[in-house]
Amino acid sequence: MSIRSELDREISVRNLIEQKRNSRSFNTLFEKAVPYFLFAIAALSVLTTAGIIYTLLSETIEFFKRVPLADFLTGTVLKPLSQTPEFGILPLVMGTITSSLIAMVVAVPIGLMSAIYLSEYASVKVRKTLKPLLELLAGIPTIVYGFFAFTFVTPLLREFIPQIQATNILSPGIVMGVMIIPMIASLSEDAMSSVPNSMREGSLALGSTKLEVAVKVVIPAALSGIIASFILGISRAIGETMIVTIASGSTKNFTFDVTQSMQTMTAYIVEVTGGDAPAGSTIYYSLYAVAMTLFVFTLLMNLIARTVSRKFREEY
Amino acid sequence: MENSNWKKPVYETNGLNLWYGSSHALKNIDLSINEKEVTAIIGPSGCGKSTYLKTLNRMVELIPDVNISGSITLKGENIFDKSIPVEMIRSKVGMVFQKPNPFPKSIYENVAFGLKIHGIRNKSLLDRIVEESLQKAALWDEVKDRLHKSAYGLSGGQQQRLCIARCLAVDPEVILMDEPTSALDPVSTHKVEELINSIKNDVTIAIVTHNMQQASRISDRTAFFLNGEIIECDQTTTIFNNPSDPLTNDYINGRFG
Amino acid sequence: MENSNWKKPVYETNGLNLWYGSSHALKNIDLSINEKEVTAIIGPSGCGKSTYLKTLNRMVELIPDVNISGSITLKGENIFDKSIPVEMIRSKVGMVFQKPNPFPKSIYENVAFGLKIHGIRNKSLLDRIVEESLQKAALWDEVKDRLHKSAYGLSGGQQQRLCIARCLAVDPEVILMDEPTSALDPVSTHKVEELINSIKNDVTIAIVTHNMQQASRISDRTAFFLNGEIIECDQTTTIFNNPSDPLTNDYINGRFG
Amino acid sequence: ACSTDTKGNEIEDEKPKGQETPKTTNEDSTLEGSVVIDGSGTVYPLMARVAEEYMLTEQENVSVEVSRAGTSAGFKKFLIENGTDFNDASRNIKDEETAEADSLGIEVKELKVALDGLTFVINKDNDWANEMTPEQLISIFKADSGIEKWSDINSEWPDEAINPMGPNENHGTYEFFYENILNKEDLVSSVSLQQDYSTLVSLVSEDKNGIAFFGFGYYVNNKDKLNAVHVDFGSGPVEPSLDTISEDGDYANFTRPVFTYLNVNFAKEKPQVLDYAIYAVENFNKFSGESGFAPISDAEAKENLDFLNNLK
Amino acid sequence: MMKELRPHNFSRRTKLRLLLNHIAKTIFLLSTLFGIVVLSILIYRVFSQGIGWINLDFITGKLSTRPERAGIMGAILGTFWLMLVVAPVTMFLGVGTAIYLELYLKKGRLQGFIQTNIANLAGVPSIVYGILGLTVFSRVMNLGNVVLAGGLTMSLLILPIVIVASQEAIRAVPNPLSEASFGMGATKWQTIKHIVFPVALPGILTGAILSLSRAIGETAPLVVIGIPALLMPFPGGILDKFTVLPMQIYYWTLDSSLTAEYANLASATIIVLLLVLLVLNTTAIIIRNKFQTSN
Ligand SMILES: Nc1ncnc2c1ncn2[C@@H]1O[C@H](COP(=O)(O)OP(=O)(O)OP(=O)(O)O)[C@@H](O)[C@H]1O
Ligand SMILES: Nc1ncnc2c1ncn2[C@@H]1O[C@H](COP(=O)(O)OP(=O)(O)OP(=O)(O)O)[C@@H](O)[C@H]1O
Ligand SMILES: [Mg+2]
Ligand SMILES: [Mg+2]
Ligand SMILES: O=P([O-])([O-])[O-]
Repeated sequence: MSIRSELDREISVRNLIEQKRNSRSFNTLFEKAVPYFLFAIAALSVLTTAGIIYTLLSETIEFFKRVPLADFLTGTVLKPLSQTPEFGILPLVMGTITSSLIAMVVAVPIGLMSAIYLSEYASVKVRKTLKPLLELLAGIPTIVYGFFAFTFVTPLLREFIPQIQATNILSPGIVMGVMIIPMIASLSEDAMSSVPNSMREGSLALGSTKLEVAVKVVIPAALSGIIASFILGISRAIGETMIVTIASGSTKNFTFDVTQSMQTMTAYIVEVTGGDAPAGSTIYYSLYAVAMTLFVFTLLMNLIARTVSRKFREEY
Repeated sequence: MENSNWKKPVYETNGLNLWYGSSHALKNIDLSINEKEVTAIIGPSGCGKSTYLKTLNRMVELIPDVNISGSITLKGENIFDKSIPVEMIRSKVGMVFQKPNPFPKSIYENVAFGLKIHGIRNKSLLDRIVEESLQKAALWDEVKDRLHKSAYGLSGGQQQRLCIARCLAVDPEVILMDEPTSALDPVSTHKVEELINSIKNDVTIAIVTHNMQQASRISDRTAFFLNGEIIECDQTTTIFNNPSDPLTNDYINGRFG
Repeated sequence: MENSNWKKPVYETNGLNLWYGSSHALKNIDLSINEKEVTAIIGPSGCGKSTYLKTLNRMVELIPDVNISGSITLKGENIFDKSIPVEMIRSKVGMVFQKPNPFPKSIYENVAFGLKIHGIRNKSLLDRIVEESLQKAALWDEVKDRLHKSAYGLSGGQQQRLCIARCLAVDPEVILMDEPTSALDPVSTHKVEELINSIKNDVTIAIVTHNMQQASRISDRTAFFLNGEIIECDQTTTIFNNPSDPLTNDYINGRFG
Repeated sequence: ACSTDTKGNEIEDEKPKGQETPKTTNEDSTLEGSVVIDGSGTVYPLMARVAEEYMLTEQENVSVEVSRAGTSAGFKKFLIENGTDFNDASRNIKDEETAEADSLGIEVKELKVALDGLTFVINKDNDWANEMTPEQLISIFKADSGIEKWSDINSEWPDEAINPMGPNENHGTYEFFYENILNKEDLVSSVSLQQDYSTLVSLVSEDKNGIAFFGFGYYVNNKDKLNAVHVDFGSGPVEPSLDTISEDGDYANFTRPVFTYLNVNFAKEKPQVLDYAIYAVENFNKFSGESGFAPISDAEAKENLDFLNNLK
Repeated sequence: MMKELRPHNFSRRTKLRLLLNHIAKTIFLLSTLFGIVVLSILIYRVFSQGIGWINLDFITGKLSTRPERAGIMGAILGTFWLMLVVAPVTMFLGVGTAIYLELYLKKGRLQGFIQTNIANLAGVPSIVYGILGLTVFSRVMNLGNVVLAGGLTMSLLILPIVIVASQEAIRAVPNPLSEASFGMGATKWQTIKHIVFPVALPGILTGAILSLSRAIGETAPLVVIGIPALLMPFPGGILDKFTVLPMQIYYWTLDSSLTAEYANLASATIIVLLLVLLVLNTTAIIIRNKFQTSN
């Protein structure tokens, strides 16, 4: 390396950098503006929530000017288009809860057992094949599930339950369960995998079988994460729309009979909008009241899930 | 390489080879671990100490792609015998790990864990064994007032002794210890060493350590591993004062590793 | 605590205190780092060596909840002066970290990075500086045929020298090195030490090391930290052969740490 | 008229040429814009069929969009500012809807589209209820009629509960049934009301005890899955068919006209709306049979056409 | 002492334990396979019903009321235009928000508030987004049921997913890299632009593509916004009315009772939709794998 180039550098690089720096006032301005700009973008998500709440609330209030809150919350009859309309939400709540519970009855045991298999039994290779396959299940559009429930599961169920109606709450409930399996499996598996391996080794070294490791050590340690996955699953089932719209009919039944057609809150919204709900009528406002109820339901579920899983994260 | 054993071997290893995939981690190991003795396993990092220890209770098989040849007998029974379930072997052989790993349960439940999985539910029996095990592990006095509190409230040293108590509760033939004090402070280390001394008349111990002073302090016999091979195994005093292999000598004197 | 400086100080630290939240990590530090010398900073783990180094280029401020009092001047200018942007200081002060951290870009782009962010785009100038910097870092011959290949293809030692070349490219006043060889093998360590020796006439170097042999091999002056305080700072030969503080003596002779 | 084949070829021909050469014989061939139609699901198949034909053969730059929210829901979208251009209806416009139109200043023209026979359908396996009187049918659907099982109607029929079903209140069919057949008496509470006709078809085709009512078109298209009840209006059982549901056919008691309501203001403002209205009125009778409707009289069609031509 | 604890004394129990373990393992495996079996049945049914209907005319043809002439080009183009709105909007907003939350906003109340808010938004049912879109975009902004209104609605719907995925990708960028950049005197924005963003990009893209495929399959919000059952012209821009593949499946499922062949059309459309999603997801997986191996 010549002394000449050394000198060159001495002059050029440092000086160049200093020079450039002096001519970069625009850049510093830009640099300062960036956080404000990004803040504005980030604020949009808060704005979306505000937008949802404002939209729902303002029309819901209008609804309650026409239909007393108590009638809405305790009414077991929903006849929006009748000459003597009644707006009790309980049939819809019943439909929603029933379908979600059926979904959970399917998804919780199967999802959890899949999670145990994937996290405790499967070899890396098997896990790497099975998990993406399960995730494919989560990627199937709900409309496809709806089609499946209507054209396959219901006829199949008729083989076992002859009196089942062509639209019923059982079939979409089961199919929603299938749809939720990967969600519960994957979230529970995450929770179980984050239990330190040393815990498993400790237990195995005492002569535990893998079943005992899973049931006595891993599941208790991952419990809050697992429960959070259940709650998120319920929340997902409550909000699911197309499967029930297609396969559970639109009878506003207040019943416990799962072979009957029932309507969920989401399916009611689809029915009432029917393309483009006309503004001004009580039915139109009922849409928002039902949506508000749905929103509150899922919000509660999500908050519970978050609280539970935060507790879980503090454990290690 | 073995010499005069007036004690009965518990473990006998013959021509043991182990591969992680294609990497040959244990090469032709012959080694006996004698009853009611402390056998120390020393050697530089990566020489295969932990691998050997984990082979003794077949924990090494949890790692995918492990291949083993050769034989290991535990009290005369081949541990690789298909008819013996690994769980059986592991319930006879306790293991203590480098980092204390109590379960996220109460102190009591930690010690009772092994008993419960073996179907012991009798409350008073459980109580008795838990107390005895904690006493043997020199932990009873420190924890007797908080038996039903979480084990995570204990210090690192206490947790490690709890892990030892957990092993002792099922009355194992052998306890395998993989650098049980390397994550502990000097005071806790001292306590664990004392504990090892106090139980070694009841149970056979194999301990991996990177601390040569520790090996010389607590062990009866010492095996020196290098690059997956066993270089020398002898009475600890012999290994540290009069090793027969120059490599051992170099290692003991800090010339490598 | 300072003594005879025939060289001009580049950094002067006076009464520096630093808190992480409520924990007092640096206590009343007074220290000069002299021009075109290698200053080694030694001390046991957690004594504040890295913290001090990161304070010198204000990187420590990236950690939330850090509070600093006292003053540090770089060539006479207070580095905490609000009117001087931190980027200005950092562009004059290079930093090399414990683990090599090249960018996931080509070797060329790594070295050119500093120049480009400071607005230098002239291709031939960039080419020249990249070559010179790699040459100074004794890496040119090894990489000249693969300048546009990913830096991740280099060995650890080569990566670390690349990181030094990356610093050198912007022609810094000072290079701060935080245990630059602790993740490297002996051969690479040797090469980096040689490199430090070869550039120390051009640039001021402050190096944190836990390896006392290294400190004595490469540094001109040595500062000994303990519990966030500076115990002693002097010519390296003095510190290692004739320390004035008994604590220094104990540390040098491995009595703690 | 051209055959399907010729039409098929025409489409294939026009594809590569793109939009510059609209293929039509109409003199004002350069219409564009959209025509928005909503309303009756009963009328939808016919209206969509006509709309498609219009776009293929008349005005390819006009987009006729047809939706099917149901008659009542459709009127709510028709009777607003900037509402839909047409609303299909399977019943007459109601007084309050007319009043709403007046208050908004919307001039509404009723255009009769076709005739539809209200058809009662039962399961293929139902071999007892193939013939019924109107009174029996009414008793199945009316509240408090005391009829719950088939055996309540005829003691020889099975002792099993009847599952009555129908379209829900969004539909003109429901209202026609409620107002004209039940004379505004409440429906039995066990009736299962559905938004979608597809659901009703499936329900009945899978339920031996099911019985539902809807437009004849939905029956014709599902003859393989369902049977229609032959109704005995006094002179023997009559099977609903294109012939019997026509104006003076034997099934005429259960026949009703279906309509589309035109927003005349839009027809005046938007040439494509008027153009389409004229085309539709000229062609309803041509396509009605295909969709399961009986044609309206030529006189009625002529009258509508004259009205529209006067708007030009 | 405690000789009764010797394993050979409770070996009958051990046998039971081992048996239980085996049974459980089998049940767990069957559970895992259950979902996959259902998936196979679903796909088999759809394919056997629909594959015969797929041909060039079906793919490139216009919508029609006659099954034998119906094509889905309109729905394909509608899906395409919808994505042309959703992709840039969500990428811009999602990555921007993620950068702000991860790199600018200090941990604290505001950060926790926004984070909770995003998590809750991710759990809001899609139909509620439909109502928001109907009210805000279709009505208040008076866009009606055009691509832009649907696209903005879908963007809001998947925004939380994109944000969270981008945050994870940014968090996965090794700290030493940004430290090195800051150490060179780079400003925050330079560090983001030259180091953090490029390194996080594969992760961000993977997340974005996966959420796009969610948007492609969504039906409920569009049902609320209102898509005509018969719409023949192809959409040519974001201000045109449109239909999308899932809507077409929905309508044809409903129409299947009118004419049975519509069920086959629905199946054929499902096949097309699933293929589109498969292509997207494979792309995402390829990007993810490339990214994982290069690190
Ligand atoms: N899970 C594994 N997969 C592949 N190779 C492994 C695995 N575990 C260990 N090895 C390799 O096997 C050899 C022996 O490892 P082992 O952990 O037994 O060494 P060790 O003597 O316990 O070292 P240390 O003192 O560092 O704990 C090493 O070369 C190591 O890299
Ligand atoms: N980000 C941080 N937040 C809080 N405390 C910290 C942080 N980083 C370091 N500390 C604390 O500050 C003290 C000094 O840490 P520092 O990293 O400077 O030590 P060091 O001398 O570099 O040690 P080592 O040799 O282990 O690198 C330690 O007690 C450490 O725990
Ligand atoms: Mg080891
Ligand atoms: Mg440090
Ligand atoms: O859909 P409707 O014809 O019954 O209104």
